Amino acid sequence: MKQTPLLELKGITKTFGDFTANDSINLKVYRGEVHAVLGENGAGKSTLMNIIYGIYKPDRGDILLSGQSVKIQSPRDALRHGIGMVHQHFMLVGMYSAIENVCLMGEDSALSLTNKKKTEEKLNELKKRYGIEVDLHSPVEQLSIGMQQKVEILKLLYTGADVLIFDEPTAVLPPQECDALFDVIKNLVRQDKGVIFISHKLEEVLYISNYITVLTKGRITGQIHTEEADKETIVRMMVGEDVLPPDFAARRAVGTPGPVVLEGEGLYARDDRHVYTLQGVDIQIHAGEIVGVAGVEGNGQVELAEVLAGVRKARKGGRVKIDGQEVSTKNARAFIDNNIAYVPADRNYVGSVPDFPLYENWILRNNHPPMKGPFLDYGEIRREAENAMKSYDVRARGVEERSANLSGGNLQKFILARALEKHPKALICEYPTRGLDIKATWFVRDRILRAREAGMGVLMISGDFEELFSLADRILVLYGGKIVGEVRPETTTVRKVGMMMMGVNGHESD
Amino acid sequence: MKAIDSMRSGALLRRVGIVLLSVLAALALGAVFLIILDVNPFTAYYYLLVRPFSSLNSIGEMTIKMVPILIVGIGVSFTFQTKLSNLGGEGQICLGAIGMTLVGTSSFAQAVGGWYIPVGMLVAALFGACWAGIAGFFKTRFKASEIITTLLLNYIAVQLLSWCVYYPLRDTAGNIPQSAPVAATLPRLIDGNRMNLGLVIALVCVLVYWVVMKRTKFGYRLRVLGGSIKAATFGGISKKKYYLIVMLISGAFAGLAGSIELAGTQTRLLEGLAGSYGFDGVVASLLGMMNPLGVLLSSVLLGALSIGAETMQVRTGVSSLFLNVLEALIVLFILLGFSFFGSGSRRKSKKEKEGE
Amino acid sequence: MDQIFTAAFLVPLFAAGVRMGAPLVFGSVGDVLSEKTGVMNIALEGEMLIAALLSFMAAYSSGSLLAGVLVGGFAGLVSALVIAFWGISRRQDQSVVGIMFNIFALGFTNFLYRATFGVRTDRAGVEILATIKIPVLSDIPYIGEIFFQHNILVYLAFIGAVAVWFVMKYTKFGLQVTAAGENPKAAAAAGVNVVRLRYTGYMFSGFMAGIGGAFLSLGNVGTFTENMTSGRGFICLAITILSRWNPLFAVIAAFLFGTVEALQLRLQAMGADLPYQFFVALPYIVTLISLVIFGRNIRAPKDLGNVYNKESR
Amino acid sequence: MKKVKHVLCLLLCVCLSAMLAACGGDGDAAETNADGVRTEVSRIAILLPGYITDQSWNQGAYEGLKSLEEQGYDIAYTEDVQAADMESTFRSYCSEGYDFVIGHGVQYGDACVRVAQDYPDVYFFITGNPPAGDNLPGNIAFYDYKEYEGAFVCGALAALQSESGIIGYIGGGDNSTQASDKNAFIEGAKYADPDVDVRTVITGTFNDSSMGRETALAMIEQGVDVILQTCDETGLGAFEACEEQGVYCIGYTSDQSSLVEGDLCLTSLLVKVPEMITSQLDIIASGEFGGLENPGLKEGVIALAPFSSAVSEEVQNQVNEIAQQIMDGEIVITPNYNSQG
Repeated sequence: MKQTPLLELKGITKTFGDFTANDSINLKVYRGEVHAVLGENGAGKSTLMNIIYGIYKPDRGDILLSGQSVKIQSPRDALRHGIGMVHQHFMLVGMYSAIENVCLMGEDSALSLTNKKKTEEKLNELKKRYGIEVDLHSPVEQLSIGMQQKVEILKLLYTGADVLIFDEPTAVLPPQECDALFDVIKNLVRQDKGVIFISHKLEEVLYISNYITVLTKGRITGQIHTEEADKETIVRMMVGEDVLPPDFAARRAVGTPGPVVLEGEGLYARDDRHVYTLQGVDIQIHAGEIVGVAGVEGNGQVELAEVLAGVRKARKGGRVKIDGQEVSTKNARAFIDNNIAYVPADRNYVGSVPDFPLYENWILRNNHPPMKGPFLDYGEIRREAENAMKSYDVRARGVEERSANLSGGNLQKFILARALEKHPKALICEYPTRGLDIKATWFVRDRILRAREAGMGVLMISGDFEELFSLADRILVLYGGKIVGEVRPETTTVRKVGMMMMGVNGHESD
Repeated sequence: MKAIDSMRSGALLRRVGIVLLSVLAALALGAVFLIILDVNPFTAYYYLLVRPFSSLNSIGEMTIKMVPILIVGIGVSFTFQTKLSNLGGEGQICLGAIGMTLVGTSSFAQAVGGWYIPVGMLVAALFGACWAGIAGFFKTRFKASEIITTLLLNYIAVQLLSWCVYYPLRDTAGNIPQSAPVAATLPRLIDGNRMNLGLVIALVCVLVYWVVMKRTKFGYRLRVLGGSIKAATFGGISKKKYYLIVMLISGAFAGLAGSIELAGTQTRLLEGLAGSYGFDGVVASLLGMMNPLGVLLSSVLLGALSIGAETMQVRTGVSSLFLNVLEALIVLFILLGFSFFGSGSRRKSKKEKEGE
Repeated sequence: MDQIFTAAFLVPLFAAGVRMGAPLVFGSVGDVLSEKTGVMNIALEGEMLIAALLSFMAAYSSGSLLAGVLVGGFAGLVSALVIAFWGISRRQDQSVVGIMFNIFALGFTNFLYRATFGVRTDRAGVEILATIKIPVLSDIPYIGEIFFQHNILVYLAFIGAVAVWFVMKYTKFGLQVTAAGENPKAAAAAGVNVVRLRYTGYMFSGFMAGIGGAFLSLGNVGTFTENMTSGRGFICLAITILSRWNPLFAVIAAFLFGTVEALQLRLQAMGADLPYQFFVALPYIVTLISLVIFGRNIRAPKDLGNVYNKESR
Repeated sequence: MKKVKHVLCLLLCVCLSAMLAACGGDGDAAETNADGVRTEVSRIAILLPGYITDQSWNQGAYEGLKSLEEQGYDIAYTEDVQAADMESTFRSYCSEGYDFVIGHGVQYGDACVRVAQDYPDVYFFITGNPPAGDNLPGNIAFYDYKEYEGAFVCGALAALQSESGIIGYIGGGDNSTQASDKNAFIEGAKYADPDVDVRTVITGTFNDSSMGRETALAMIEQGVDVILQTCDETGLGAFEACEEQGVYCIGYTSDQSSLVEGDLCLTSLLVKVPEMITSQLDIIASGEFGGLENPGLKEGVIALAPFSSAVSEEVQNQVNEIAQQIMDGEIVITPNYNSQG
């Protein structure tokens, strides 16, 4: 099987200023093989892939295609050389259909007329060959995430890509769609394509790949054939030591939860495109429990969280009650005054103002910051922020640091510290550990559990089953803007929840 | 404004160098134009840049120009803080001047004399605020681009002012389309110098702006809105409400500038009163990067340039429109300078981001 | 006012609307394309003004109107290139750069005109573009007079608008343009050179604005007068929004504006008993109101006005 | 604070660049002064409301100034001086040692009065009527020429020349001169032909030639066949339309017949701006400077340019007679400064 590699990287180095994102990376991808690149967030996986795809220019190093050295200056070059990438955030124009998105590509002259008929025929052929089922005519923004991903793959196959890069493809998918994706990938390698599979999830890498490269802090810390690998070896390659994850499930609450602190009745809401994504949800959150919400992205869970946090209007007469008192969802400040804490999914632009120093971000979502007469008391604000940063182990140069300069983990800790510092009645968090490294993830989970132990009601939206199953006391499953099931993690399985997320077997709770 | 963000960072010395070189480059390019016109650029620049500061009298003249620019600039800075652009300074000045005239020529003003001025200023600010409020309302209610609506409102305001001086506010004595003079003018600060109370008011405006933006919850909220709209929503800050408020505020400032121009300089309402103060205010705000002291200094510069341009025209015959060329070149070169050399901060931030 | 609803009044009114709308069509159709790629051309006013002068100078010195029009277009294109360097390559705020360019253009044209022509007692002028009656079509009653008895540039404005519409709707380039304005990262991933595309769109917009400027000096009056664009560039920006980024609608909106302008002149001449200021302000009021009425729930290109940075995350 | 530092650097730059420019500067020219009643001026400056290239009001003034320059006077001018800049421009001329400063237009009166009090040694001249008020300084002269007399005659000419019986007037719209012109034009037309229909448009701008053209076209559509324009650059566009449509027009300020092809430009309403300015120098020399003058047709400050060949002998005679009657005081025109009817 050892023919010339389809793609070979030799000594790729990329620095941003003084920071080395990739340090002499060597890598070989063969036809008919899935090459997994494994590493935590910030390990340099994305940078490496962007170099292969022509978005970044490497400082040093060569890229060889079938043994020939090539210069890749732009995605256009990459496509011309047969390299295609399925990005984590899909590179699709939302208002275009799959066909139109495909028409964008290709080598023919810009002023040529678009030939949608021909494109459609060819796409249908590809669909059959690789077993991909997808709607070609609707605007892709109306398709599910899994479908959009398939459009991405089709798009690349259409241009004749030989090397396909998948950047964390499963991060956004429910389990069933993951299986479908794996089937597609298997089909691809069967047809002699080369696949680079980027992930930080051990299990799926072990399942799908033939060869594994582990990246840590910009360097390769291990390369191994999958058949020779097991979990422990890989973890050691990643963290350089043996670490055991804490057992969160053991801290599950026993006994009856407290009174209802936050309650929604008949909640409807529109997303930013004015589409009703939340279609009538009733929810009660008790003191001292963690309610997990599962669902495929775009099924209303974000809107649910936002309505309950007071930052999105409930429509069609939906009501939110805090401690039994109704609060108008038009008035975000009332929620803040009633001490409803909120940790949004987007840390950088929602949870903080990127250009603000940390001490100024400290009083975001705070109606009563420390005042001296009519003026803000920045001395006190700094002190509060400093103390919280100490107790939450936020590593930054100080409160003067702009929040944009913090790593994801530190920023999330900062935001969590700010949310919990005032001992809220309820904590609403969206994807609290998405994109965090292992240690930060454990830290955040621990704090969420402590919040529950301190008697707060917690609503936790997550796409991570491990997180939902180990933290939540009960899990609500959202599909199409409605709750289609409520389960207890001790008595169900990931697969069952996954089925519900797909709209199959609704209400069949154990 | 990304351009501005990139300017805020970097070492002091580096930035001094960038601004200095950019201004020099702009002046050098301007000199090419002057040489084509057969004018010695050094002579021209002497009149343009040095002469305005050469005597107390010309400094006084400079303040007359600077005050409206500064006040409009401060008002515009409020909107820029939230990343809105109020380009309607001209129209709002017109409305402010109309408001001041209404009060200043009323029998109330005849009765109380100089004491009408604070009332007039209040009314002027209110008029200006309402005019800008139209754009603000359209923005929040109909999502109409405030850049376009404020520009359109300028044209309408100019005609409104023209109508006022032709018909309802026209001075019955005399055959000139202008209003009657106001009951009293702004007191002067120094005898024999045109510098007037407007300067003090303008400086107070700067102070108010500084305190509000830096020290109050309100200013904090505006800055959050400018930093990230979504973060504002997260923080319970209503975008619509604050967009409207900030448009009202900036309109009020422009209206105030109109009232000072009226009561301090023109003494009566007449066409063309707003001059180029509206756009100069925008330039001052951009050049000063919305920093109170920066806007102040930029306004001084612009006021001086505008007085200097008159002297330059007198002495060298270079049309004062040349000032437009120079002003634009200076701003564009400063932007260019920072885009090339002002990005030192980005690299650093990457390192910090990853190297925890 | 039954005088108004007669063919003798309406036909020349609409013909004048077409004539007065044509320079606006050039400005806004170009801007539509540019905004579709994600760049707003605030500097239209300045580009038109510079082009108006240069086209006149070229026509005056060469004696050829065609050369004048071409130079006008080229002047607009070069102006746009300069602005694009700041706004796209150097990633500066597009509206700031545009505003500054407008200020620059006012001073620059004054300088150049004086430096070239000095102050003269006789008038430096050229013949204006001749009216071309399209055979057959111009004989259609009413319609012929309204649409088919104009100078060449009026026809070109319409042809240009249709061509841009066609290109945007039916070619790959059109797909790429919209993609660059909607989601530049996706466009780049699909192999589109976003920076080059935005340059192209912006320079095309400058070129069109340049022709529009040439229309003012060569099509209307045969000479250059200071600040002769008088805010038309800003009106074009409003028209772009009114048109919802559709070149054909831009033609209609420009026609609407031109007609209102033509109407106010006629109403004044007929002795309507209102202050003239009202009439002069009327087109702006109409534009403002239509922005509010028709501008609701419009969907601007998502990435409009944003700086595209290839390497940003 | 970071921002403060930034601002400091801006300040520094301004100062440095100023100093740099100063190095090359050649210093101040000597300030002029002379005690006692002056009967002589040497340095003349003018503030213009528009551009010197307008072939009209502003260019006339510029030409007057140029002829003075040839006589050895030191001259200067500033164009497009709007209300916001009036006073400071007056002051900068005064402080630069100009001893005769002219505001070319009625709108400069107020600012001039304010400045004149501070510079008693400088002579000022306003080409328009004085602002209301009693205490006008003695060093300002106002020149309220009766332009409307010329407009009256032009109205008569237009009415007589018109075949359709519909004539037009295009104004720029900025000042009382314009309004009185418009009203006198209508009056004159009705005097010559009571049935004549006069169409008037105020464009609201003096420098939008495209607008001028469209205005004229709009009028021509309505049957207008003689047009008087008094709107400088905007008027140039109106000429263009007249030429295109073969319609008669009447020029303004200077003899504009050369701007229109053939004999279409019937005549021009001459305002002898250069003479207005030069004549003041004689008055200064006589020591009688100041106050208000009201010259018109009789004094020759307002006149008509030679008729074109399109005007018949008969009409010429009629028009000349009307002009004569005005000069003799047989026709007295009361100026109506209200722009609306």
